Amino acid sequence: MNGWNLAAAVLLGAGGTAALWGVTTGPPARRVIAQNMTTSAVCPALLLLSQGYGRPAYVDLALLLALLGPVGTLVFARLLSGDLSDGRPGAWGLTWTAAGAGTVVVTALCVAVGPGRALVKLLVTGALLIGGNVIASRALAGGFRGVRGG
Amino acid sequence: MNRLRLWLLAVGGAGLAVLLVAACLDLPDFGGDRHPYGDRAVHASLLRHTANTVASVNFDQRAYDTLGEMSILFAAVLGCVVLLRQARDEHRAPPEPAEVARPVRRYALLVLPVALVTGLYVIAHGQLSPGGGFQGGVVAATALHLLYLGADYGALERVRPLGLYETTDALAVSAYLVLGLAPVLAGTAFLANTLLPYGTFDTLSSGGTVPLLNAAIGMEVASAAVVLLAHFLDQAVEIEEEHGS
Amino acid sequence: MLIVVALLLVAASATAAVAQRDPARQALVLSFMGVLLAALFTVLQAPDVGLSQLAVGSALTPLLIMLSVRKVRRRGRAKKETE
Amino acid sequence: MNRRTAPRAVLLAAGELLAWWAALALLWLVLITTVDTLERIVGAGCAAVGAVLARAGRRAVTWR
Repeated sequence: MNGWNLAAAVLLGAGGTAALWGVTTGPPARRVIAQNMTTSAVCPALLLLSQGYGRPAYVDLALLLALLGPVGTLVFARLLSGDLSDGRPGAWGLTWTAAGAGTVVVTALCVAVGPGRALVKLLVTGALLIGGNVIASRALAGGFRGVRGG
Repeated sequence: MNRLRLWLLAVGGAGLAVLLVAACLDLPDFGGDRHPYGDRAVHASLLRHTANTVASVNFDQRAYDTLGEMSILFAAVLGCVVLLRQARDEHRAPPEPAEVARPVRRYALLVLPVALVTGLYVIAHGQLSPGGGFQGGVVAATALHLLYLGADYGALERVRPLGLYETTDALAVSAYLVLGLAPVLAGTAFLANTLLPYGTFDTLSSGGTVPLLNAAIGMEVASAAVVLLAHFLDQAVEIEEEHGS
Repeated sequence: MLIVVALLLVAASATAAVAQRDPARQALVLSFMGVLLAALFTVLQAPDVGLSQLAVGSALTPLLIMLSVRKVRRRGRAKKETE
Repeated sequence: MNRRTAPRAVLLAAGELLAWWAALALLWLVLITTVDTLERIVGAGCAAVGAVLARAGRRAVTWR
């Protein structure tokens, strides 16, 4: 096991356990925030795994998760908006921490990959991941307040 | 009666457990270095210039199984369409427009085309990298529904002519069948990958019929998912039961 | 070790998903499990399966479940109003 | 849309489509590993589909 895989294991273990704890306990608002954090824990782990196994094709998995993970959170934010309205607003400290962790991972991988097409792909994935998480947090913090029936 | 049912369940479960344990004891060890089937599959896929062995197994060596899976999806969606249709005692209320926060709406509009192109990329490169028709089709169908999440159901309905997707679904299934029948007309077996040149390894045109079958499956899955979600959305948002009936 | 971590998380979340009573909360745990399952498939060197799981489990399945939940809840509300 | 504003509207629509097409074609070029002619053709086609849908989606949301 090399350093990349070790980092992925730590990220997956720590982030996954914390997210599992959050997603199974507490009020709905907290559960949805934990669901959102799942994406920001697993997606960098997938990027690290791709580097650790030396298979650039595995980056596709992280790219798809960065695209679809926030969409899944938007589903919950929209269709549970009634249950979320009395909860606390989105956890911005946690969101920016996750964004920072994602930035660190993507930067480290960019340095390891070196200039080229793979670097731009990594940057696209990172931008989608961080942007998606911030927007999903915004949606949880009352982004669907005006939604009634539709 | 209830007790009898429980006993029947217990006996059946115990029998299944015994069989599963017996089968597990006979399995080769986890992570061993002997893979008789894997070696042959990789060999066959390299012979046909398909870089992704899984795609070669799905769309070349076991293309007939994929035909079965595709028919299952087709039949399941057809069943859902029949079950979720608008009944006589129900009426349609036009969906209410929703006020979604501006950053969320902009994100949805921005990511929609990006996700769609990524889905098409996954479909087109099924024979080269992980992915294929099913994965890419689901991603492309999900991309379309960002319009519902980021705006309202009315917006989604404006860009989603449902009849077109139903037709595409059926056409894609027929395309798969035609691609399977073409080798029969040429004198070989159903779905045999012998008609097209195998191309250069690790390029878009490699693998003979694998990319074409991938594209057919991608079209089928994307339109099937759109049709399925359309009927779920109709039921959840638009269709209401008549009051007082 | 990667396999153990991913496997434990998937097993724990699957158990938790069964233990929840409310379908909406089950859907939340299920979507978590879907993403972790994709990671497990990647660790087991099956990225194709992982990609399928990711595509279906992260957005499509939650959307289907939540739409059904919404329909059932709305129907319950409509019944209460007419009574 | 009346006759006098029509050319301007057409120009704006073409510009929007072209901008989306260029951005999505660039995205395609980033995603792939080996570039050849077929890859460029398929990428251009997929980017065109994406551009048309991007414009349709934006109009569906703002058009009331």
